[in-house]
Order: sequence, then structure tokens, then C-alpha cells
Amino acid sequence: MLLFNQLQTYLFLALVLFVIGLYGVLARRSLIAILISVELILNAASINFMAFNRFLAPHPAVGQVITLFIMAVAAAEAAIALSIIVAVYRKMRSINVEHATELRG
Amino acid sequence: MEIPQALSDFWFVLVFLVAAGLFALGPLIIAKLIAPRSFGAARDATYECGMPTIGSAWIQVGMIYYLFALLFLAFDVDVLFLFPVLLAYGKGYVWRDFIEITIFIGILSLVIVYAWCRGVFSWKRKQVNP
Amino acid sequence: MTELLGIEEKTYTLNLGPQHPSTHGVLRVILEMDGEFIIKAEPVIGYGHRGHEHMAENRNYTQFLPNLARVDYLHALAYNQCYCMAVEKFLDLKVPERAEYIRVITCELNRITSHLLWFGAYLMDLGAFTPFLYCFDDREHLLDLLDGLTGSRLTYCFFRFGGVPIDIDDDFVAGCRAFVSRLRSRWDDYNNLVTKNVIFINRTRDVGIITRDQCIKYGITGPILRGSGIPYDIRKSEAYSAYPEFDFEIPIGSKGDIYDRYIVRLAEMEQSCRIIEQACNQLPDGPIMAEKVPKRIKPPVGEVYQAVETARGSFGMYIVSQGDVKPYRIKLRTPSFANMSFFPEMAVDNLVADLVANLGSIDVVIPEIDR
Amino acid sequence: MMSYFKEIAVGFWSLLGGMAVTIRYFVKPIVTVQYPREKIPMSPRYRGYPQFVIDPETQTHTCIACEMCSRICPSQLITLEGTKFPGEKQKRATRYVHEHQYCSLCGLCVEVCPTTALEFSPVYRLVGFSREDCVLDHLTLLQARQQAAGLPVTKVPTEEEISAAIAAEAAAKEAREKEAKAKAEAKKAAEAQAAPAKEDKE
Amino acid sequence: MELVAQLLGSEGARMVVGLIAVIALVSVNALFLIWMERKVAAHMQLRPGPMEVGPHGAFQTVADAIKLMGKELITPAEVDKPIFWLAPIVIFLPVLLSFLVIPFSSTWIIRDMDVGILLILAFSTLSVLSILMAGWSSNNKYAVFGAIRSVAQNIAYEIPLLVTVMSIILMVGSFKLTDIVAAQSGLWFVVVQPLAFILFIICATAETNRAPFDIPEAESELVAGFHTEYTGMRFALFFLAEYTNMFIAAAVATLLFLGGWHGPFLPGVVWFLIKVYAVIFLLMWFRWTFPRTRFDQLITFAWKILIPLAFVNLLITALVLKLR
Amino acid sequence: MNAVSAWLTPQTAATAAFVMVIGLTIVGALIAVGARNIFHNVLGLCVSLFGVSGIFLFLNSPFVALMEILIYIGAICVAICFAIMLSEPMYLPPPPRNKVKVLGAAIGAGGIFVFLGLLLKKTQWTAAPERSTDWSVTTIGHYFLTNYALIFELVSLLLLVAMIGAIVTARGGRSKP
Amino acid sequence: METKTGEPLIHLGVLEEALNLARANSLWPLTFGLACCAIEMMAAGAARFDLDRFGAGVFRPSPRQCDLMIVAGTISKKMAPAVVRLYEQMPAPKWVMAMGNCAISGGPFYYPTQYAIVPGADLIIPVDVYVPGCPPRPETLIEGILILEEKITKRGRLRKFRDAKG
Ligand code: SF4
Ligand code: SF4
Ligand code: SF4
Repeated sequence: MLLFNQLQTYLFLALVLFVIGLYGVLARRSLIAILISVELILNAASINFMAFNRFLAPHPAVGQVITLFIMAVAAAEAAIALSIIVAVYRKMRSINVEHATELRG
Repeated sequence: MEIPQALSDFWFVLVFLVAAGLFALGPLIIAKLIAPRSFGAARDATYECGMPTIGSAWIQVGMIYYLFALLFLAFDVDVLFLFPVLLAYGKGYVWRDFIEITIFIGILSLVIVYAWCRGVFSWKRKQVNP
Repeated sequence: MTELLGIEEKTYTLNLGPQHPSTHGVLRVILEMDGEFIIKAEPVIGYGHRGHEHMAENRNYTQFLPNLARVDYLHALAYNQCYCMAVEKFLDLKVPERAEYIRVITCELNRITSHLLWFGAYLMDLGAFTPFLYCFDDREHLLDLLDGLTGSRLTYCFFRFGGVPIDIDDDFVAGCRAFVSRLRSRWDDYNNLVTKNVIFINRTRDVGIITRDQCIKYGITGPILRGSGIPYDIRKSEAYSAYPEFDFEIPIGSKGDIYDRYIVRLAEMEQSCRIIEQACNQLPDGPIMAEKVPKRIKPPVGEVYQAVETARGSFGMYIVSQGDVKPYRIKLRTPSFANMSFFPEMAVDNLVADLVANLGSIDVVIPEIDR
Repeated sequence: MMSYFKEIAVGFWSLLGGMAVTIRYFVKPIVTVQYPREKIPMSPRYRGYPQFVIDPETQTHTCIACEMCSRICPSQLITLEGTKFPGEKQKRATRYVHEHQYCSLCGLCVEVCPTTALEFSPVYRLVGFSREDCVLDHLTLLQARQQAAGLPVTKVPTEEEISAAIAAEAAAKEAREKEAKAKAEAKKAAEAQAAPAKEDKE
Repeated sequence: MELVAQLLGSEGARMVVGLIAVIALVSVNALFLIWMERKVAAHMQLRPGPMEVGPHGAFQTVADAIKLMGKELITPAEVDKPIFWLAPIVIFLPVLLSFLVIPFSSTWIIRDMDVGILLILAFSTLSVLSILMAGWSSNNKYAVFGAIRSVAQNIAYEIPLLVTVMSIILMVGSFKLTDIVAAQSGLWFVVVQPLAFILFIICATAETNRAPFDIPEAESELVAGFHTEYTGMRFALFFLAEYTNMFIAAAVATLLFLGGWHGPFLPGVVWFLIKVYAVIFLLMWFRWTFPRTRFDQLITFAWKILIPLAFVNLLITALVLKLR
Repeated sequence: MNAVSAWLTPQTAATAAFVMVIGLTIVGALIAVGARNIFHNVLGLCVSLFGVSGIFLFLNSPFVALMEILIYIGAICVAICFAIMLSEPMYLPPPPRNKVKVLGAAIGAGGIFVFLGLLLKKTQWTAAPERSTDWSVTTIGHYFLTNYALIFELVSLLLLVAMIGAIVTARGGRSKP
Repeated sequence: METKTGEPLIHLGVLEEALNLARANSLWPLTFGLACCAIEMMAAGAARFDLDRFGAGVFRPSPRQCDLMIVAGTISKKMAPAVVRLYEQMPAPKWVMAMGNCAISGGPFYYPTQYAIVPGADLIIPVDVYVPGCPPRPETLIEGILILEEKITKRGRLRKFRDAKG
């Protein structure tokens, strides 16, 4: 059984990516860095889908379709998130999460 | 399906990427070895038309670039969906494919229309502090 | 809270020049930018300061002659002429008619070289390299003519108090005619290549507009003024030298944008061609030097002002004499300096690309600003 | 909408017009004079740097060291010395250094020279590795040119000759002065003699 | 050849031989193109261009290359060093890769991938990234500006490029470049799709940062654009990549519109190269004729004119295919 | 690929390449969250995504792999870079790390990692009994046109809405500092 | 003038010669005009004279990519620091050509009470070749480049087209 022919490997990899992303979301203060981490998490999800698709799913195309949708959603999400970040920056002169929360009050 | 078919393509890609990297790296190393060095107070200073720079270059660029990047994002994603559809186009549908593509593109074009109406394409400087 | 809230301004400062391909030498512009837009442009001059006026006070009248050619090296002969005319006014010399004609012909040829160079350099600013070489090709023909007459290619020191030292011959006149017809045959190419080009039009139409009032307020002269629609030209209004005898028009623009200035300059070249043709046809015979030019130039106490129209606008020369062999003070009223003074206002709220287009359209010669 | 398309069409057409021009020039012959291989003939008036005229008669220069040129030169860059050699009517330049790096090629020196000893050289290929390479000694240059043209080379007087000449000149001057003085005295005496005669006349 | 084939198998041999050939092609092509560019430019400007180094200056670019190799590599003090070093290498990655799928003739192709054209398009985005890296890391305002502009321009023209390519894919129904060329054995697509061809050429000009769209390097404004701070060999790598990109763009244009290797009498490779260099000549011709567009006009031109036209073209193609 | 050496079987070579790709992904991801400089973060993301696209290749889907590069690296990363240039004041030194927060994040992420990892180990996955082998892009397109047609159209609508939202926030969000 | 050039890491005779030959034939000048002489520099690059024939026509606007600084014109005191700075920012090996009398010595602007200019580029940066004239003809500039090439290769050009001065 080859390393790259096992579902487990991919799932584990996705998990690692997800955890790294999660750490980023929790630890970073800059909104953009958080967005980057979120992208990592989304990619972990994509890998999962593709792996299931490759090893389990009855129709291989479906997993790819879903991955493509994830990409679209990621793009839309990034667009909106970035706009919000930029808007926040323009209002607050900072994109640091802590500052943003402080300023809300 | 021991080894996925796509992998044989992957080999080519990998080898070429590595080769390109080495190809680019080689002359750089040679240059490091055979080039003389110069000294001077301003040698390592940032070039700005012969004057010392004022402020950092990591500047904040105009909003406009960002908006264009966003527009690009939208259209790039639509390309992503159109590519597979194009391959399937005309393979056993009556009019359905055409209509779907038209609707898809139609909706997307609204992005341009909207941006156009909002004046994204006219580069006027907006006063930041009105 | 915070260090981050300290940033109120998100503008930044950019040095354009002194070494920059589009500042035509050594102008420096300090730009205050907001993104791509300029919110403040501050020209810093003096990088080409050579102390011309100070030199005048250290030299006698004759010795100052070659120096003037270096003030505006693109239209050196007009400066020569202005200085000679000023001193002649002082000394009350009457320049023979043939000499005046020669002066006019060479001056107009020089004007064409200046405009051609502007044309080429400006197009190079706009990123078109080829017209630059075509212009230089044309210009070389002209330079050959002038070189054959004066011996220099650029910094002519040709006119003398009281006339010109060297007479022109039939070859020169024929050369002038040939050049004029050659230049005329090129207009089509230039128009197709540049004037009609949609990219060029888009870059210059409605950009860098200078209104009439602004022109008058800032003392702008030359093609810029005429591009804004004011038909003011010293060659007509204070017709000096042999200019009254020629029939030529003052081309004017309507809007005062870069395109108008461009058109005006092109039309001016055509008008210069006309003047040259007429002068060649009517060239009178006679001496080329006034009769009794004193060996030692020692003007009486007094002051004199003389203005001429150079390729960049009206150049004025104010000489104060205290009866010495050296001028007491010479003040140069250089056109580029006045034209440049409007530049900061013109640049604001525009893009850097427009700044370059604007700067080029003013057609500055840096030593002329810095003197 | 119509104008939108019209604009595109007109713009496109204008671009084609420009391309037609360049392609036409592309097939035209080049205008370049490939300099070191072929050369542009210099116009006779071309101002390279001032140099001595080789006089067709004497086959040497005619500078009389009157210093008119050095005085009128705006940059004051001409250093010259002249000596009157015994047996010659006029002074002759013994040293004429033209520091070309200060010259503005105005031609004033050439015009002012009373003996038209100066002309502009058609040489334009003067380049050097140091500032001193730009300093031109006219007499040496003259010698080189004479050599090239197969003319007798003008000898540059040596220091001793010059000092000898100066001494001779001084002696001659002294003699002349003495003579003049003597003459003057004689004249005075004659006048003194004549004066009473005049008075007489009156 | 035999030995290599034995060692690595036929595919492996193809890879190695192809790699060597591509590296040779890239180097020779860049040297030749720069020389050609200078010659074409010169002759349009009534001058001969490089003449003295080798017959008609043939070794001029070789001399340039050797000289650049012997130049000092300055890393300015305030740059972001790792990125500054990496950028010239990254810009080179997509360059070689694209040759992987370009068919020089029906058999001269290193790897005929199913996703052929997509590979070129996808990896060309790497050069955008590299430009951004170069400009950003230089910590030089001109470089940052150049980079941002370059990227904005690249992404703006990428959309119409992709869409025009789509209309070809729509007609062929395959991403494979060999399929696309094979479909043109009768009629070149330039005849069927003239508008798409024009759009493609315009976009390719912009994508390769060439005049009249050479804003990123607009020297009259931005000194030298994103490679303002790059010296010697690093700068040369950008140059090399730029000229190779030009070749790739011309090759893609040839493959998509000009019938690739199809042509009478001569062997396919020759036809292919002739067409590629003809397209490159066209690009040079543009460069030496037109002034530079202003940046905002450039961008809005893409969004206002090119993209709508490209989409309209796509829809019309789809409609015609339906009606046929 | 019939390579010669005993050790250089396609399998080992592929495994090596796979490890490389994984390494790229993880190192990139670490840079993406770890580096101080936000620009390095984005580049790390790019590296990571490059690795992910390699993984997609191993998962037998070159199309998705290339699209990953085209969309993520070509578009999303560039957009992020532009947003950085618009907002983050790069010329200031980055603020010091908040130790507590970093520690908390590490513990939280580590906990989830352990939990999910164990879960992963436990779970048994079963493949669908009947699996088609049609990986082609055409089939994807076919799905877009039939089964997922609605989603296909919705994507464009989503993008439209997202763009309008983005433009409104970015343009209208200007306020006095 | 503390600017010096250091030795390369590897030094091979043959290699050095080949490099020098390449360097000599590909002198990229800096776009750097100070005054009137710059116009003649432009003219030298234009169609009639065409510096590009010698490989010296690639005017690079950034000093980082240049080999040759042609100081064309008067260096005012205000400009001098910028000239030095630009020179220092050029990568080694680099050369300087003083074009025109102003750059050589202050030219017509040099006189005892002069206050505004630096009398000679060699006072602030090391100059390799002096091209006198006011302004020098484009041919003279070409001649300067040829002689600089000789200086770089230390053996004269491969092609002989230098004849007696004329
Ligand atoms: S050159 Fe002429 S002006 Fe000068 S010293 Fe000699 S004779 Fe006099
Ligand atoms: S040409 Fe003018 S500057 Fe030169 S030496 Fe003669 S008088 Fe002096
Ligand atoms: S040497 Fe003469 S032409 Fe050159 S800059 Fe000086 S004054 Fe001008």
C-alpha cells in the first residue's frame, strides 16, 4: 500500500492543514492574516473532498465539482472579507482585531 | 490504479520546474563568483533618481487597484466554471447549454455594468477628506 | 491605542528627478502622492544652475556672447539675437538688412530644430521611440545646414554686434529650400504616426489644460499661451529685426490642452518654413556688418530691455550699463521659468503619467530655468 | 452605443495608419553614417579647436603674439609667449598653449586675430584619458601637421634661444632707446637751435 | 539517445531530450529575439542597429549576456532579501514549463497533456506573482508602482485572453493543443474568428508587457518599473523571461489561430517557427510604432471594450455552433 | 515508466514526490501563519497552495489542480496582496506577539488536532460499491449543465452579489479618518 | 572619491579577458543628461550616428543596470551629490566618461569667482575617458566609446578601423 494511495494520508494531511489554519485564526491579530488562515482551512476541506472523491465516491466528477464550488465560495468570501477589512481599516486606521473590537464600543 | 495517470504528467511538470529553477540559479551563482565588487556609501541605498529616499516604499496604493483585483477575482472564477462547460457544450443538449451559458455570462456581465455605473472605470481622484 | 492610530496621512513622497528620463535633464519634482494621484508637486530647481547672470558681470560684452547660447541650447540663436539687439540698441547701431535677413533665416531654422527636438523628446516621454528618431533624422539635415554656416551644431555663437560675421551663399539658400520642402513632405508621416494616433490623442486631449486667465496670471508665453488661444507673439506684436516684412500667421489652439500645444508647435514649424521661404526669396544684397562697430564695446550709462520670441516663449534681456566694458547687471527673463511656474498647479489631482505628459508639453530647458 | 463602436473603429484605423508609416520606413534604406568606417565630411567652417593657420607663403604660422586672442577669449584659456628674434620685424609666438577643456568654441579668437593666424581645425576626434590630454600646444600641433604635409617643420625655439633672443632684443632695445634718446636729444638740440631762429622769424 | 531511452524508458528519454532542447531553445531564442528586436527597431528608425559585434551585430546579445553575467549583484540594504532573491527565479518557473505542451509539429511535442492550454494559462499567473514579489521586495517606490501596475494590467488582460481562448476551445472541444491544431488542418481559425484573433493579440501584447502596454516598465514615468533595483544577472533573468514569454505568447497565438504546423511544402516545425516569428514581428512592430497608453486608459480599455467584446464573441461562437 | 535501478521504481519515486508535495504544503502553511511579515504570509500561502495543487494531481485531477493555481495563486493571493497594500501599514514594525494568545491558540489547535486525529484513526471508510472511472473534465461540464445547473447559475449570482457588496463596501466605506 | 572596485572571488586570466571583451562591446549608458551636451548624446543615439551599432545604445534609466555613466554637461554644486550617488549605485565594473568641456573641467563656466559648478567630474568621481568639445560632436562621443573599449580590453578592438587622426 503506497503512501499516496491511502485515504488516511490525505485525511491526515487535511487535518494538519486545518489545524495550522485554526491556529492562525486564533493566534494572529491582523485580519488579513486571519483571512489567510481561513483560506488554509478551506483548502483542507477541498483536499478532504477530493480524497473522498478519489477513494470512495461513486462518481469521481462530483467531488471535483464540489471542490470547484469551494473555490468559488472561497473567492467570493475573500472578496467580501477583504472589502470589509479594507473598509474597517479605513474607518479604524488599523486592521488589528483587538483594536477593531475595542473601537466597536 | 496503482499510480494515478495524472502523475505521469506530473513528472514532466516537476522536472521542468526544477530544471527552470536550476537554470535560473546557475548564472546567479556564476555571477556571484566572477563579478567584481564595488564599494561606496550609497551603493546599497535605494535608488530614487539620485536623491535619498523620503519615507518607505511600502506605500499604500490606491483603492482602484484593489477594486480591479476584485473584479478580476470574479471573472477568473467564472472562467473556472466555463471551462468544463465548454467541453461539454454541444454534446447532446438541444438549447439548454446555450441558454445556461448565456444566463451565466449575462449575470456576470452585470458586474461590469454595475462597476461601470458606479464609476469604477473612471479614474477620478476622490477626495479623502472632503 | 496605539501606534497604529497615529497614521493619519496615507500619502507619501516621491522624488522624480533629478536623474529621471522624463525630466529632460536635471529638474527635480517632489511629489506628494495619494495612490496614483498627485496631491502636491513641488519642482525643485537649481540642479542646473551655472550662474549665467553672475558670469555676465565678470565678462565684457563680447565675452558674454558665447555664454548665452548655453542658456537655452535648443534655440541658441534667438538668445544670440536678443543680446546682439540689446547691445546694438545701446550702441545705436544699424544692422544692415541682409544681416537681419540672415539672422531671421538662421533663427527660424533653429526654431525648427528646437520644435523638432521637442516633438521627438515628447513622444519619447509618451513612450513612442520611433518618431524621436525620425525627428532627429530631419533635425540632422538642419544641423548640417547650420553647421555649414556657423561651424557648430548646437551652441551657436554666430551673431555679432552689428551683424553677422559670415555671409550666406546660394548653396545655403538652396539648402534651406530643400529642407523646407523635405519637412513639408514629412507632415503626412508625422500626422499618420502621431497626430491621428488614437493613443496619442487619448493621452493629450483634455489633459493639462491651461486657461487663458491662468496663462496671463502666470506670465506664460510661447506655444503654451498660443495653445490656450491667445495670439501673442513678439515677432508680430513687437516685430523686431526683419520680421515685419514677412507674412506669417500665429497659430492658436482653442482649449489649451496638451494636444493644442502640440498642434500649435507643429503649425509653428510650418510657419517658420514659410518665413524661411519668403526670406530666401527676398534676400537683399548688401553688407552683413554695420559700418562702424566700435572695437571696444563700452555702452553709455543706461539700461536697455530687449525681448524676442524663442521657441519656448518670450525671452527678455535687461542690461544695465554703467559705462564700463562689463555690464553692470544682466537679467534674463527666461520663458521656461515662467512657464514652469504653472506646473505645480497643473500637476495636482492628476496621474503621474499625466505629470510626465504635462512636463513634456511645457518644453522646459533646465539651464534656462536655473540660469 | 453607435459612438462606442465608431470610436473603436476610428481608433483601430488610426493605429493601422501608424503601422503603415513604420513599415514603410522599415524597408527604406538606413540613413546612418557608420562612423568609423565612413565619415561625414566636415563643413569647412566646422569648429573643432582653434589651431594655427599654415601660411601658404612662409609655410609656417603667422602669429605675432599680439595677445589679442588671449585677451578676448571668454574663458581666458590661451597662454602665449612671444619673442622678437633678431633680424625679424615682428614678434613670433614661442609658446602657445590652448587649454581646450575650457573652450566654448565661440570663434572670437579666430575673428579677432589681426594676422589671421588662427583657424578652426576640422579635427573632431580628440579624446583622451586625462584632462591634460585636452591641453593643446599649438606649436607642437603645427609641427605635426607640417610633418604630415611634408612641409619644413617650424622649429620651436628652446629656452636658451629665447633667453638669448630676449637678451638680444633687450640689447637691441637698449641700443634703440639709446639711439632714440640720442636722436631725441639731437632733435631737442636741433629744436633748441631752431627755436631762436623761429623767434627770430617772428 | 538509445542509452537514455534504455535508462529511463521512452517517456523519460523524451523528457530529458526535450528538457535539453527547451533550455537550448530558450537561450538561443532570447538571444536571437533581443537581437531581432534591436534590428527591427533600428530599421524602422532608419538605422542599422547592432553592427560591430560580429557580422551585423549577431554576437551583440551574446556579449550583453556575458557582460551581465560578469556584473556585480547588488542587494540593496533595505530590500526584503529572501523575496528579492527569489523573484527572478520564480519568474523563470512558468517559462520552461510552457514549452512542455507546445507542439512544434505533430510529433515534436514533449508531452501532449489533456489540459495543455490550461497548463500554460495557469502557470503564467506565477509570473504575476513574481513581479509582485520583485516590486514589493525592492522597497523602491518606482518598483512597487511598476509591480502594482504590472499586476493590475496582467490581471485585467487575462480575462479577455481566457475568454478568447474559450471561444477556440468551444469550437474544438478539447484543451489539447494538438487537437486544436489538428482542427485547423483545413481552415485556420484566424479566418473563422478574426475578432478573437485581434483580441488575443492585444491581450498577448499586454500580458507580455510590451508597448503600447509596457506601463510597468514605462521608463518615462517609472524609471525601470519593477526591476529598477535589479542588477546584472538578476535583471537579465527578468529580461530572458520576458522574451521567452513573448515567444510563448506568439506560439500560442500560432497554435490557436494560425494553424500551428500546418502549411504546404516545408516541414511542420519550420512552418511553426515561421509563424511564431511572424507574430513576434507583429508585436515588435506595435512596440516601435505606438506611444504608450496611459495606465487608467489601459485598464479601462480592457474592462470596457475587450471583455465585453470577448464575451460577445464567445456567445456568438456558441450560437453559431448551435445553429450549424 | 520502466526505470532501471531497483530502488528507483515508479512507486518509490512517486512516494518521494508525494512527500515533497506534502512538505511544500505544510511548510507553506507554516509560513502562512507563522511569519511576522504579512507579505511573507501571503507568499507562504502561495507555496502551500502550490503543494495542494500537487496533491490534487496525486488525486488524479489535473484540471482541478491547475484551477487551484489559476484561482488561488493567480487571483485570490493577488487580491490579498492588494488589500495588504491598501490597509496594512508595512512601514511600521509589526507589533509584538501576544504571548497568551499565541499559547492559547496553540493549545486549542493542538487539542483539536489530537481529537480529530484520534477520530480519524478510529473511523473506517468504505468505498462506494460501484464506482465509475470517468474523471474527464467533460463530465464535470456535463454535471454543471444538468444536475448542478442551478448551482452553476447561482455561482454567477453569488459572484455578482459578492462583487456588488465588495464595491459598495470598498467605495462607500470611505470615511474621514 | 573613496569608491573603489574590489576584486572578484574567482580570477582567471582567460575568463577575465573574455569578460572584458564582452563588457567592452556592451556598454550600457545611464540616461543622464545634465545640460547641452545631453542633446548631442541623444543625437549620437539617433539614426544618423547610432550608438547602438557598438552595443552602446541601450540607455538604461536605472543606474543599477548600467555600465557607463556619461556625464554630459555641467555639474552644478547642487547636482554633485546626486552624481556621486548615482555613480555609487552602479554595479561594478563601471566606467565614467566626461563628455564635454563642462564635465572635464567646468569648461566655459570655469573662472576664478565661479561659485555654482564643480569644475570637473574627476573631482568627485573617477573618470576614465575625457571627450572634449562644447558640445563634442556625436562622432567624438563614439570615438570616446571606442577608446574606452580599448581601455577595457587593454588591447584595442578586434576590428581595426582606427586610422590616423583626421
Ligand atoms: S593668434 Fe593672432 S591674435 Fe593671437 S596672439 Fe597670435 S597674432 Fe595675436
Ligand atoms: S574659441 Fe572662444 S573660448 Fe575658445 S579659445 Fe577661442 S575665444 Fe577662447
Ligand atoms: S561643454 Fe558646452 S555644450 Fe557641453 S554642457 Fe558645457 S557648455 Fe554645454
